[in-house]
Amino acid sequence: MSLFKEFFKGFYDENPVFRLALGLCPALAVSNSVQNAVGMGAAATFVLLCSNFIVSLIRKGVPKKIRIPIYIVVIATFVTIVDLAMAGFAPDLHKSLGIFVPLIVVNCVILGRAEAFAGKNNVLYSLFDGLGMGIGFTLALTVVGVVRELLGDGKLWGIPIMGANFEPVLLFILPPGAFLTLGLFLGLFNWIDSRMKK
Amino acid sequence: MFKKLSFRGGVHPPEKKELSENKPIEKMPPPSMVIIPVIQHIGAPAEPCVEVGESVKVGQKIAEPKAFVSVPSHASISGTVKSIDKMAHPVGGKVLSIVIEGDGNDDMLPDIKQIPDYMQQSVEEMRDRIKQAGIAGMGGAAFPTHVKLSPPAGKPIDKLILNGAECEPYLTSDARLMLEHPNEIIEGMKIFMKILDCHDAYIGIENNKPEAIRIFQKLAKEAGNNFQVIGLNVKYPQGAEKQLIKAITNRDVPAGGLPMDVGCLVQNVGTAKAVYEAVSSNKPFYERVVSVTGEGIQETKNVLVRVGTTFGELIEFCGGLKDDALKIINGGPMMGIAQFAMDVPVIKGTSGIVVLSEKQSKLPAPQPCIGCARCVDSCPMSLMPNYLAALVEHKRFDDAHKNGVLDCIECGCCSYVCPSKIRHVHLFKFGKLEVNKKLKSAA
Amino acid sequence: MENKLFVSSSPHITDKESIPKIMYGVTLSLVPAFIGAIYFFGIQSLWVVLVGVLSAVATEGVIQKLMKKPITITDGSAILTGVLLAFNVPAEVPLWIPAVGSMFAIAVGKIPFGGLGYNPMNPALLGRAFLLASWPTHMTIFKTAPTGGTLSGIDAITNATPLNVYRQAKDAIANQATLPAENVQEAYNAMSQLSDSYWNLFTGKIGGCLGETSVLLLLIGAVYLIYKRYISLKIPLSYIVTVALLTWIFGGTEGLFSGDPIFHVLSGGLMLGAFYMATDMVTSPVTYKGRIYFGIGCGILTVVIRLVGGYPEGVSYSILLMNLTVPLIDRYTKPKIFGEVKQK
Amino acid sequence: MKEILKLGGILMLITAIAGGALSMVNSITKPKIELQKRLALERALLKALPTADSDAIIPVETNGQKYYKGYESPDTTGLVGYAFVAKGKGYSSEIETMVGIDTTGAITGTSILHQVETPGLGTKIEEVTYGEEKPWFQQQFMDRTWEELKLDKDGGDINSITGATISSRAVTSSIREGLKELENELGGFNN
Amino acid sequence: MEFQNLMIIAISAIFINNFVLTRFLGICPYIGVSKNLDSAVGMGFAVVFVMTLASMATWLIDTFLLRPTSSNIFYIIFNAKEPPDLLYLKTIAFILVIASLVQFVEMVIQKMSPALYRSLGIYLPLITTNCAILGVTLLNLDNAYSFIESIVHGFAAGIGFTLALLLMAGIRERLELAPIPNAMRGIPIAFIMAGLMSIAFLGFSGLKIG
Ligand SMILES: Cc1cc2nc3c(=O)[nH]c(=O)nc-3n(C[C@H](O)[C@H](O)[C@H](O)COP(=O)(O)O)c2cc1C
Ligand SMILES: Cc1cc2nc3c(=O)[nH]c(=O)nc-3n(C[C@H](O)[C@H](O)[C@H](O)COP(=O)(O)O)c2cc1C
Ligand SMILES: Cc1cc2nc3c(=O)[nH]c(=O)nc-3n(C[C@H](O)[C@H](O)[C@H](O)COP(=O)(O)O)c2cc1C
Ligand SMILES: Cc1cc2nc3c(=O)[nH]c(=O)nc-3n(C[C@H](O)[C@H](O)[C@H](O)CO)c2cc1C
Ligand code: SF4
Ligand code: SF4
Ligand code: SF4
Ligand code: SF4
Ligand code: FES
Repeated sequence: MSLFKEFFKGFYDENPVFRLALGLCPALAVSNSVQNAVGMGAAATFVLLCSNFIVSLIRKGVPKKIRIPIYIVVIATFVTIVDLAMAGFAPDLHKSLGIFVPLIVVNCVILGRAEAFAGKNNVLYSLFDGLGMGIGFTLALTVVGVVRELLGDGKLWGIPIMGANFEPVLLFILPPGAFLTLGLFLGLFNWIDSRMKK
Repeated sequence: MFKKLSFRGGVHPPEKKELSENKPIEKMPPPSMVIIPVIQHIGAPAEPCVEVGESVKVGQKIAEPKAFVSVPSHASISGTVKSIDKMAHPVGGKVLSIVIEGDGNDDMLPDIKQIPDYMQQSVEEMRDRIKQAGIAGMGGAAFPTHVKLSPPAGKPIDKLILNGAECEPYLTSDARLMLEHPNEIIEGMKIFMKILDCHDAYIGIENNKPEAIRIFQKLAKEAGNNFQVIGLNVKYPQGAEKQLIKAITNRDVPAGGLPMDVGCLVQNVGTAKAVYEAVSSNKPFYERVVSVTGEGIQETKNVLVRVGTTFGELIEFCGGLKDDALKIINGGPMMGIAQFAMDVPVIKGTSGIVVLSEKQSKLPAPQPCIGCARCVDSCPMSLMPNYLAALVEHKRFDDAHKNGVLDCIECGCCSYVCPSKIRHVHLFKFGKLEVNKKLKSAA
Repeated sequence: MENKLFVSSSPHITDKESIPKIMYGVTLSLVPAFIGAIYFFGIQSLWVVLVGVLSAVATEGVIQKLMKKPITITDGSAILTGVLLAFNVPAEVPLWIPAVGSMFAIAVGKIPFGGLGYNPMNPALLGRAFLLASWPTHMTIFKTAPTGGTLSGIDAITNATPLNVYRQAKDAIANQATLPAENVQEAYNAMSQLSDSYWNLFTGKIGGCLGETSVLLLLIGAVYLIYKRYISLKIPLSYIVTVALLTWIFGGTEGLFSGDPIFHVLSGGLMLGAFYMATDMVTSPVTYKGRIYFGIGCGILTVVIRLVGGYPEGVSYSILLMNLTVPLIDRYTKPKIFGEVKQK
Repeated sequence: MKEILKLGGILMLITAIAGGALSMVNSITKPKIELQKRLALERALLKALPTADSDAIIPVETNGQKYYKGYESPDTTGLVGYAFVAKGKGYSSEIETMVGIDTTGAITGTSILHQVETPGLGTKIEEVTYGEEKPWFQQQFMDRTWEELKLDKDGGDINSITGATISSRAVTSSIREGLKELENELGGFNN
Repeated sequence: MEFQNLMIIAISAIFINNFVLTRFLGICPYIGVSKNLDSAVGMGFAVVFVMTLASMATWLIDTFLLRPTSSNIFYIIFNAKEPPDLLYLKTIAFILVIASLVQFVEMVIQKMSPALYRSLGIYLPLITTNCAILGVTLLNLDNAYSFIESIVHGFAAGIGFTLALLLMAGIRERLELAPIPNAMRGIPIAFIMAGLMSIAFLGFSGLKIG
């Protein structure tokens, strides 16, 4: 039951991007298309899963004082693995995500989960937490990506779907569109939240 | 280059002096009853020294000050003390007041009589007479005059300024006084100069009172070259102390400081006349000139009226209110205080009663500030009223303090010019209260 | 009688200006330029302005209704935003362009910040920047040649804005090594013809956005605004003088001090920007010095963008950029309180 | 002090483990990454010189000039043309284009290697119209020699992309200049 | 020419490709520390400082430890046949370098100038996990900048960050006094504002310097 909860909380209640306002930089930078969003989400989820696993495994043996550097090393290792693998097997994606792949290292969602969850819970829970959070992160990026790609390029997953007469709102794939879309989503979720509380 | 005699900021509201400036001062017969609050000035309240039922004469002291910064009150009609109780006060709230029911005889205290060679009295004697006469500044704030005339040793006064600006719209009591009693004003000025051992005197008069300027110029010639008449730009608040000093002497009174910090003393022309009367004939401050004016009054007048007369009786003397009268202000429309009722008394600081019609009374509801900067441009104290108002509204009193809310002189220029009709002064009064509360609890 | 007295705090009188009066006054002052636009670019100008205004007003009304806030569409500010947005697009754009632009201006640029008075940036210019970034082709193509004239002699490019011509000629002259000789010659010709077109630039018989072309008609409105004290000269003057000085110094093709300041002052959206948009009180500083710095800042950025930027014209972006600095400017130019002694 | 050493030791240990793990991963992915790089270049070269054999495009480097020679058959006989990389400053990036020409100097193919132009504007230099195979903008270059490479805006007849004249010009001009240089280098084309 | 090149790098990093507004690096401190102008100034200084130092340090690491060149220290020390290619360790190496650098700077400042420490100190730890710092070092590497170029780029990126941060802080102090709809208060309105700011910065796009 509660494993279930750990898994699903990341989808909405504790969605890292929309509710916890974590991992905002990648949510802005790589949400200009759904492909990029999903790619980044998958990469981050993999790192999250692995780092949560390792951290919860070694948590008893880690000296408190240097736990953060150790977490960073662990995370950086998995990030590098993702980076290398992506360069080798999905070069186009690797190119369009650019430096945001290595930057997963400092993605606060991952360090945050290591510190707040995996460092305190057992392996199984941590795995579910990591997976749920990762999927939540991916969902958030994808939602933003859908809006931006659809409005800004008239496409979804690279396929034109808005019809020939649609003149894309370029602003949405430009940097300002990222801020505006994410801002409006954050506001929207705040609003829904206050509505539900009522 | 000719230096413009003025200050930064200010506004030009319609003057409306024409309503009453040509009405000679009329003496109102003693009213049937007066209400005399024990505090009509800045400082400590005086304590009643008469009892209910006691009979009093005009000019008799009925409340005694117990502190230095305080002044006595005097009976303004003869009759019996009917009650001593808390009563409505034109500056707000309820204040201990002595009610005298008149006997219609108007019996004067016998020692109110011309003193021969009054200029020969010692400085101490003069100051004491001023204090005993209960004189508080008539320019608005009603600060005890004897206090202002006792500067501490390290702060000599080298410039005396008589304030005849009367920059508030509508009001004409000072203007009439200057036209009808210039000699008494000059004599009062000489008394000030003697007390302060000061040799430079100025009288500042706005250029919209050319007649008064002419009269004083003539007198100035007679008085000698240590007295100058200064014609001031017509701009509100030209009569505000710091702005007047700036315009005439180009000195800046430091923020939070006093005129004496820059060697100046400002006295209202009415105060000068009252001082003359006190020193020359021992006359206590029990009557003053009040302009009763505005679109809501039947007959505008400048009235010499006993302190303590109720607004109602004075207004009745001026023919009563018009049907559409809705707002009665103690003082001018820029700084005066709107009254809830007409049973409040005229006090020492009441320079005018302005009655506004219904159409003029209701102000439009405030809208958001659009940053038009009019308030910033018009603030004579160089504050940022728009920002201060927002800070007070959000209860950020510390920030309001840092941004100078205490320096606001409440002149109302900002609210006057604001197209969004924001009630800055209202907010600042509240803000000052809160800041002072904090300062006190911190001290 | 007694209890009917009305009580409020001082001051008891206020001057007669109000927000609607100011907003409608500014709108009125734009009428000459509006009539000019209809004359120069045809009746389509009317539709563009109408759609801009309706969309701005409708957006504001609908959102306020949805948020259950008081509806303030009658205060005239949304109308003005709509007019100014429409003045900032070419006359022949499809009508959905001003509609969407106004919508963005109000729904993103104004309402989220709390509505009138709280928006940090000029809504109309935000709307324009949004349109420019989203549909650059619609926003930079000027199909209609103005009635009664164009740049004298440059017939081949009747519809290009003077600043576009200037930019292309300047680029061509700068890169003459790599260009065919006849192109370079053409560029030199264009340059000299620009200087011969002052009269057309002044009256507005040139290509450009709907409401920006006629210096004359805009100035007529500006004089009215100054007379009514709705704007002060601090911002427009410091802005225009800065542009004139900098373009004179750096704007030429033959080294320093060879530029043509008159051309630069008369062309593009400078007049519209300096008198009607940089002066938007909500988004400009309130302090005396601050307003001058603001004008100078706008001037510098405009010239930078005109001379080396990615666009031929820089007025909109420079005002938007300076809008961002307003809180800082206000903070650091706060007037010294009367009698205040510098502490520390 | 002892504690610091201990903690440092732990950290070192973990880092070493991480480094070791990574070097393993690296040894697996390295050839793969290099292969990808090679493939990308090869693809671009083949687009530029469609008639050449994929194993017979030979890089040539002379003083300051770098280009490729493409041959018909794997044994490097039957010269079909040349390829080179043209570089031009676009709107927001340096645009690099692989260009192929036949022996007469007429363009046989192009392929953008690198650009970071504005999405939706400058990126249209690579846009493929729905239903087409090849980017329409670059298709205009086919079979042209450098004299014919001029944008409509500059008096030529290559349609520039609306709203992206700068990117269009960057591609066109860089190819023209590159071709001129190559012609000098080769001492003229045979036509 | 060299100077002009550095100018281009600097202007580009500050205005055209502003770290925050167009590259989306350093968003968290940009949103988190922009509520108040004084702390924004502190954070800005700290970031400029650390970015410059980090650019320096990582360039050295990159050139002498990771890159397979003849100046590779391992190559020199171990006399290896071929210089080792350790570039795949860049992420882990850089993040450790930055973390230790921040620690070190913190210690030095604390010793040297307690006053400076008081104003910057609280921001330094925040910087370790700031992607802008790691980002600038990775970009230096991607663009193959020289030592001087890296330093200029790091410094300018910090200035660009600080510029955006200060503008934002000024505006947010003012927004404190605005009746922003409840749902939009805080982070959402900050993002909208960032978007509008980013629109204004489009004005710098395409700037041609030099
Ligand atoms: C606490 C206090 C002390 C004052 N002391 C002096 C004084 O020593 N000398 C003086 O000339 N005025 C003194 N004043 C009077 C002020 O300068 C000023 O005249 C008075 O507040 C009325 O000013 P207004 O009518 O412009 O509001 C004092 C006022 C206050 C409130
Ligand atoms: C805004 C403002 C306007 C004032 N205008 C006048 C004025 O016109 N005439 C005047 O005598 N006092 C005016 N005063 C009061 C003076 O500042 C000063 O207190 C007074 O002249 C001192 O004289 P007094 O003690 O004899 O009253 C004004 C005060 C303020 C704050
Ligand atoms: C946000 C933005 C991005 C732009 N990106 C490009 C670009 O990638 N390539 C380009 O050539 N022009 C770009 N431009 C420049 C303008 O579109 C410019 O007007 C255009 O290059 C001129 O082409 P035109 O003559 O077809 O109008 C951009 C403009 C804006 C506002
Ligand atoms: C002189 C003046 C200039 C104005 N300029 C603009 C403008 O450029 N853009 C705009 O949207 N509103 C403008 N307004 C209207 C108003 O200030 C604007 O709607 C507010 O910015 C919205 O809060 C102007 C108003 C005045 C009085
Ligand atoms: S730096 Fe970390 S905390 Fe900040 S937005 Fe990025 S991922 Fe989140
Ligand atoms: S009414 Fe007020 S403003 Fe007017 S003269 Fe008197 S104190 Fe001055
Ligand atoms: S009331 Fe205060 S803030 Fe307003 S103008 Fe007067 S001094 Fe300035
Ligand atoms: S006058 Fe009113 S609207 Fe204008 S800046 Fe001041 S407070 Fe704001
Ligand atoms: S600063 Fe970029 S992810 Fe936090």
